[in-house]
Amino acid sequence: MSNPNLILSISNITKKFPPSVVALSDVSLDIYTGEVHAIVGENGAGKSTLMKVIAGVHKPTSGTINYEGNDVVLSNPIIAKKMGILLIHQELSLVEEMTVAENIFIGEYPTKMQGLVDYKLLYKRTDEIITKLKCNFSSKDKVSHLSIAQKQMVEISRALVMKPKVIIFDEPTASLTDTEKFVLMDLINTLKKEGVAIVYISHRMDEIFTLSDRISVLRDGEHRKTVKTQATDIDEVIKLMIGRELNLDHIERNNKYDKTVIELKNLTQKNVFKDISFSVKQGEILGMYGLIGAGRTEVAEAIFGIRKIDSGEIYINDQLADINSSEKAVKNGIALVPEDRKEQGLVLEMSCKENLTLSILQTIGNFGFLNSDLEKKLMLEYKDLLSIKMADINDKISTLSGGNQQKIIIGKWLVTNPKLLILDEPTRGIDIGSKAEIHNLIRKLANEGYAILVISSEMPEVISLSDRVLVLRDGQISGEFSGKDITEEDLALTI
Amino acid sequence: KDYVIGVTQNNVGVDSYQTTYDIALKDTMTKYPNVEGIVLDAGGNVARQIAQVQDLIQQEVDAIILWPTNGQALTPIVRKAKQMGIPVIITNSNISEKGQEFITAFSGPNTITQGQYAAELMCEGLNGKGQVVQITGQPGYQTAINRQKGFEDSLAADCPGVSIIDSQPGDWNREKSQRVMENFITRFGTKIDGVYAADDNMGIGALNAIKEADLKNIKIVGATNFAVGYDAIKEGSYYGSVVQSPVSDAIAALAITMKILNGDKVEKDNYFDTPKVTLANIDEFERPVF
Amino acid sequence: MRWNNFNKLKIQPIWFFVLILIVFFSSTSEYFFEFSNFKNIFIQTSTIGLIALGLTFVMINGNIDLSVGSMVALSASITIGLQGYGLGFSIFAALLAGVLFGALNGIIVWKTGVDSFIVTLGAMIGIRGVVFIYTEEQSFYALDFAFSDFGSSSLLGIPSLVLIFLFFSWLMHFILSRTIHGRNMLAIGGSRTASLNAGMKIGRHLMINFMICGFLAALAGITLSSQMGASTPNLGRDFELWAITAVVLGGTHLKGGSGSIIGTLGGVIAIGVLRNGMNLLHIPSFYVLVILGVILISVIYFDSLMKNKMELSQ
Amino acid sequence: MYDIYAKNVNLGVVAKQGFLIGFIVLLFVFSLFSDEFLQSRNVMTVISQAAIIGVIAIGVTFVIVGGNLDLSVGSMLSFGAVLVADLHDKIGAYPAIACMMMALLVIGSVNGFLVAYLKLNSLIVTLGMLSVIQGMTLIYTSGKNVDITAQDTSVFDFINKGTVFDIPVPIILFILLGLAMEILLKGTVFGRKLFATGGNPKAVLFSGINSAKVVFSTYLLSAFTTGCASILIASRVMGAQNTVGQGYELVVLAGVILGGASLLGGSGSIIKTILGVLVLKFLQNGLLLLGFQYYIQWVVTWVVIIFAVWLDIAVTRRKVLLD
Ligand SMILES: Nc1ncnc2c1ncn2[C@@H]1O[C@H](COP(=O)(O)OP(=O)(O)OP(=O)(O)O)[C@@H](O)[C@H]1O
Ligand SMILES: Nc1ncnc2c1ncn2[C@@H]1O[C@H](COP(=O)(O)OP(=O)(O)OP(=O)(O)O)[C@@H](O)[C@H]1O
Ligand SMILES: [Mg+2]
Ligand SMILES: [Mg+2]
Repeated sequence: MSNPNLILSISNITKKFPPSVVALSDVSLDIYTGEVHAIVGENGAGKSTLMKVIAGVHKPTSGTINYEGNDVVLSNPIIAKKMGILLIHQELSLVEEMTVAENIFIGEYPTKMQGLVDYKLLYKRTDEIITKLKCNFSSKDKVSHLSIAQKQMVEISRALVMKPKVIIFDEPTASLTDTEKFVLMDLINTLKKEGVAIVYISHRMDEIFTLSDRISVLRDGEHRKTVKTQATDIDEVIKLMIGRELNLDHIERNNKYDKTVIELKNLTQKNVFKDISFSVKQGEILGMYGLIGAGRTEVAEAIFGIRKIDSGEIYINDQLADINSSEKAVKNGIALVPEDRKEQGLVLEMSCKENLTLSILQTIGNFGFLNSDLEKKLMLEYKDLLSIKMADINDKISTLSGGNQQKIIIGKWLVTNPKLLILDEPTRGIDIGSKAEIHNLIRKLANEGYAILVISSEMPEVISLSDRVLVLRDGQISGEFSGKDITEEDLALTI
Repeated sequence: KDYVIGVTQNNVGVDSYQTTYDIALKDTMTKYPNVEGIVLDAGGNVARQIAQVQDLIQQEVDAIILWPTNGQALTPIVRKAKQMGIPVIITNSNISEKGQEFITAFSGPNTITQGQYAAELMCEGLNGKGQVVQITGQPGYQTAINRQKGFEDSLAADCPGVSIIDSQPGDWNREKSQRVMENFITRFGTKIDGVYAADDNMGIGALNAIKEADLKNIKIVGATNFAVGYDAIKEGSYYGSVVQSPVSDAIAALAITMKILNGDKVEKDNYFDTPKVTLANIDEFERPVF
Repeated sequence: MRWNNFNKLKIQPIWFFVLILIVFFSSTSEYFFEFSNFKNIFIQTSTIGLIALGLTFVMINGNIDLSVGSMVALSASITIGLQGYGLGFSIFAALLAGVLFGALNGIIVWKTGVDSFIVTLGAMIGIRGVVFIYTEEQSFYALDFAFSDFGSSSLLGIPSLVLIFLFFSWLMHFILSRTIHGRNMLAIGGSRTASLNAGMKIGRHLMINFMICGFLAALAGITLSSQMGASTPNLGRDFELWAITAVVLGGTHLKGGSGSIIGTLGGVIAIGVLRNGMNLLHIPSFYVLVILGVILISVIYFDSLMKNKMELSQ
Repeated sequence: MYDIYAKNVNLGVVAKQGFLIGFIVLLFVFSLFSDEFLQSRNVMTVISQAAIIGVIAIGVTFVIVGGNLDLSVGSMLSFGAVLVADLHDKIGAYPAIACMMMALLVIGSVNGFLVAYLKLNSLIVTLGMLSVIQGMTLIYTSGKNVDITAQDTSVFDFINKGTVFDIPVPIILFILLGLAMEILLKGTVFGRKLFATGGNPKAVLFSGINSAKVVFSTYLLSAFTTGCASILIASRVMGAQNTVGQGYELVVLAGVILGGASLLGGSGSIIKTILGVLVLKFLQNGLLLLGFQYYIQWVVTWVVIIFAVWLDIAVTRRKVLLD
């Protein structure tokens, strides 16, 4: 082999999931030290599957892996990890009841004497790591008390524990805000300089182009092409990804309604948020922006009836509504696409179809009996509407790729035909094509008269979608902008 | 009050016998104006009973009446009671040989003899020839073991024509016993001439199964005559049983205890009689209250 | 805040109940608040206590062991049954049996993937069968009182059995809180996937905990038989339920992932104090059952109230 | 080989029924050694015996699918049996049944309230209730057995000994209840909500479903089916003992888990539960017919239970083995 920097070379990898899914077919890739190798592709293209093969989680159906010049069989993650291959999973893989430090060092605790955990060293090293990554939590916090972005940072911190030779980041930024994102980019650049080989998966093209040296494109489990980042541009990559030009045209927004759907008056929960007042009109898209921990999710949960408020009122259609349970919220026409997909959105053991209809069970029942024809019809309808990629509507939802899972959750709320649709980080982990589709879908829904509240940590998303933007800081509204001329600077100044 | 008597029962409520005993004991206690009783129940659990005796010793009671859940296991704690100067009266079912030197008296039926009586009844009922199945009590419990041993030994020695074709536990439980009998019937069918059940409660379960299978001429012998058993004997569907009154059991235990507290001399072993009962002599006995 | 401090000390709410119960029984029974009675309580709880210690480990893993009650009977029977070969040998044999049957449970859970509930439910029935085969339904008794004298002996005024129990409590607490094995236990119980991804040898780990649990159940059988100077084949029936109750009262979740020895200790003592107190108060046996149940439920109710409070104050 | 994500192996319908295959193998082996075993008389007897545990297990399956436990069914069975037997002589069969059912439903709703609405740990709650109900039973009867001595026992005789199309009534009841409950579990909105609640209660909350109501209902169901079992048992022995249900909770649970329900909730099926109970009962019966001593039977039960479940797992590869 010519290039001395070649560390990992996979050839002709095929991975099938019985009975019929071919997640990867005949994929070959070379990974070099001191380089950032980006992998891109639509949801379900096989990116995560490929990474799991490399990290020993999945056994390939056929194909070989060559690591540091030797053919290796990575039959489990332990072996891969020992050899220096570390995978930071797309789905969080944390132990909720344990502390940050214990999670970062899981399986690698520093010891004194045989088998005893050296807590002092553990917390010292963790403190070093989290200071380096500018995390705003402490090493002794329980992970269950962290927000999802903070959890993601814990996951990322693991990269600094061992000295791995290959680090794979599977969509690390999906739930991060800009601040943390920059920290991560710095980290990756440092690691790269230290000669680590980095594989980086993301749906955000800006990141891909600022970070990577090389880009490999996967489509439908096949390796399309690997290109040097400098020698290509976004349009080419996208074309390789989706096999056609991406239509990024926005649907025209129009707003012919004037009725206020929901109005919040001085909503307060002690120590979480305070004096939140705003209203959303029919046909309006209200964006809510803020840093992690600003309390946006909490406000959404309060509207949805699953967070007790200490004071304040909610008016629906100008009538005082007492929403003290999610059941009542749904009856009042409120829908919430939650931010934590796995924990709050999905019943992993159930099928796609069953997950989709979970929110409208009551209405599709036939004297209490399930109407499976109707369920099937709905699922197929939404499969087309949202272009959801799945082998069979009766497959367990856990077998779908992350982005497709997210689409099902959005679908789950669209079927209820709500008056107010709250979307908390709706396009997290969704590929660029689908994202455009979802954005247009949101615009279309607004045009049809839905009131929409979009919470997002992605500035461009908030700006391009919203008619009006609220900025939250420390649980209070710190700014409001409307009109077509909202700029990133405006928002940045108020957070 | 002059005396405090601590009692720990085996397992009140598990069957009517123990319950009736418990009620009778408490009733009788109220008839002694100078006595205060502390009546505890071990729920059939040895460890719990040991703890209860410990707790009674802690309270410095004047005497302990003990219905042992197990003959062997209670010996050390009885020894401890003796060392603390508290007399122990064993009731209903005796404790081990080795424990004998630490107890002041025993009062109760002789369960081995009861097994023998049952064997005699069975032999008589089958005219010395036939095949029987046996439904025993809860495995491992002294009364169950003794009644089985008395029955088997006596049959083997005195009635060689009657053989036991199988034994299975009925756990003192009527429904379980009924199930066991149903399975016996499936397996042996008309080969069964007799059933020995270690108490009437289980015997009635067997009778239910026999009636349901429409079998005739099976002789059922039980022990501890229950009211249902008494009625069945009278009706002719149940061959015989052994009369044992929980009321006299309780009264006897308390009487002996009082004697000891009053400083009178008592015998060490005080067996009360448990006569056989069949249709022939049933009118000599009252219908049991349980 | 107040609750916060308690949380830092990792004191489980169950200890408040122990306190409340002690205050209550002290004021209602003259015999309760005495050193000798506390000795009794500790001796009485040491059997369930030892079992509960082992169960805590297994349950933190998210497994369960229902065979502990039968294990107690087996170990007691072996200890007494083999005493002819010397007490040291028979105790060794009993402990070995505990470890081996624990390993058997563990291996089956590991290699077949059968739910531990089923595996150990099977073992609960099967080991009981082994006991009856070995003892031929008989109770065994000790040749002399040397063994039971040990059972009631004391060191520096503290009963030997209590010392054994406290020693193992400390040891188990140490393992859980200080060692890698202990940390892995919480991780595996908390998230199988995360532990797998971190490259832990989960199967082996689970098996070790079943072995520890078997060992402690066997030890409980030995200490119990030393109190009785005898063994009975029915020993230990329904011990598993009470041990599990103690563990759950102590804050260990059935689904695994959290738990502490200090909590378990609290659970064990709460049950012990409750039973002892009711014996001293002369409550009629039928009502004991009702009261016991009601108190159990109230304990878990107040426990949840307190936990909510702690969460809020953070 | 280890593949933690490859859980969803979709085998053919036949291969999925590993447990059924195990069951058939078991029947076959016993029939080799015992001529009586597969005779319809014996089969009927065993199924009638299984009906009591089976009927309870049907209700408990709902509780388990919701991710909770019900250990109080054993005591509830004792209480129900004692109550219905005692009232039978006092107020007649049908009123007795009605009163007993009411009483058990009240108990069930206490369980349900504590677990579903107060969110208390179901193990402790139902273990506590086990104790409370046992105490109540003993207090009610003052610890004595109850015997049915009324002249007219036609209703209970019919339940116990009657037949419809030559099939004993307990079996018919068992089958009908099983079918109805399978439909309730698999074919209704309630059942779907229950599976979701057992699978991920948080997601259910975020779907606008009141899972407390669902969980509450499962305890009513288990109380109801336990009530049915109480009638069966009381009519079978024509009386009741205070401790008749002691230990049933574990046997019932064993049947449910054998049937493949997970204690973690979110999975289970009535048909498979019934199969689980039948395996237990046919095993017991077969060993008895072969004349094994009871303690040998216990050891064999141990082996067979584990083997049966393992077969189920091995054949369907539902679960991935640990490393
Ligand atoms: N365990 C599994 N069983 C069956 N199919 C699976 C399994 N895991 C993944 N798949 C399928 O393999 C395909 C590739 O999935 P993968 O998770 O690799 O996609 P991805 O490129 O990472 O997508 P995303 O960007 O949404 O994360 C998808 O069609 C998915 O449904
Ligand atoms: N488990 C918890 N216990 C106590 N306080 C919490 C907990 N989780 C979050 N908070 C607090 O609530 C506030 C908002 O939390 P959160 O991080 O979810 O906000 P957010 O605006 O939704 O952020 P994002 O959506 O970007 O993750 C913060 O002050 C945070 O400290
Ligand atoms: Mg992915
Ligand atoms: Mg948020």
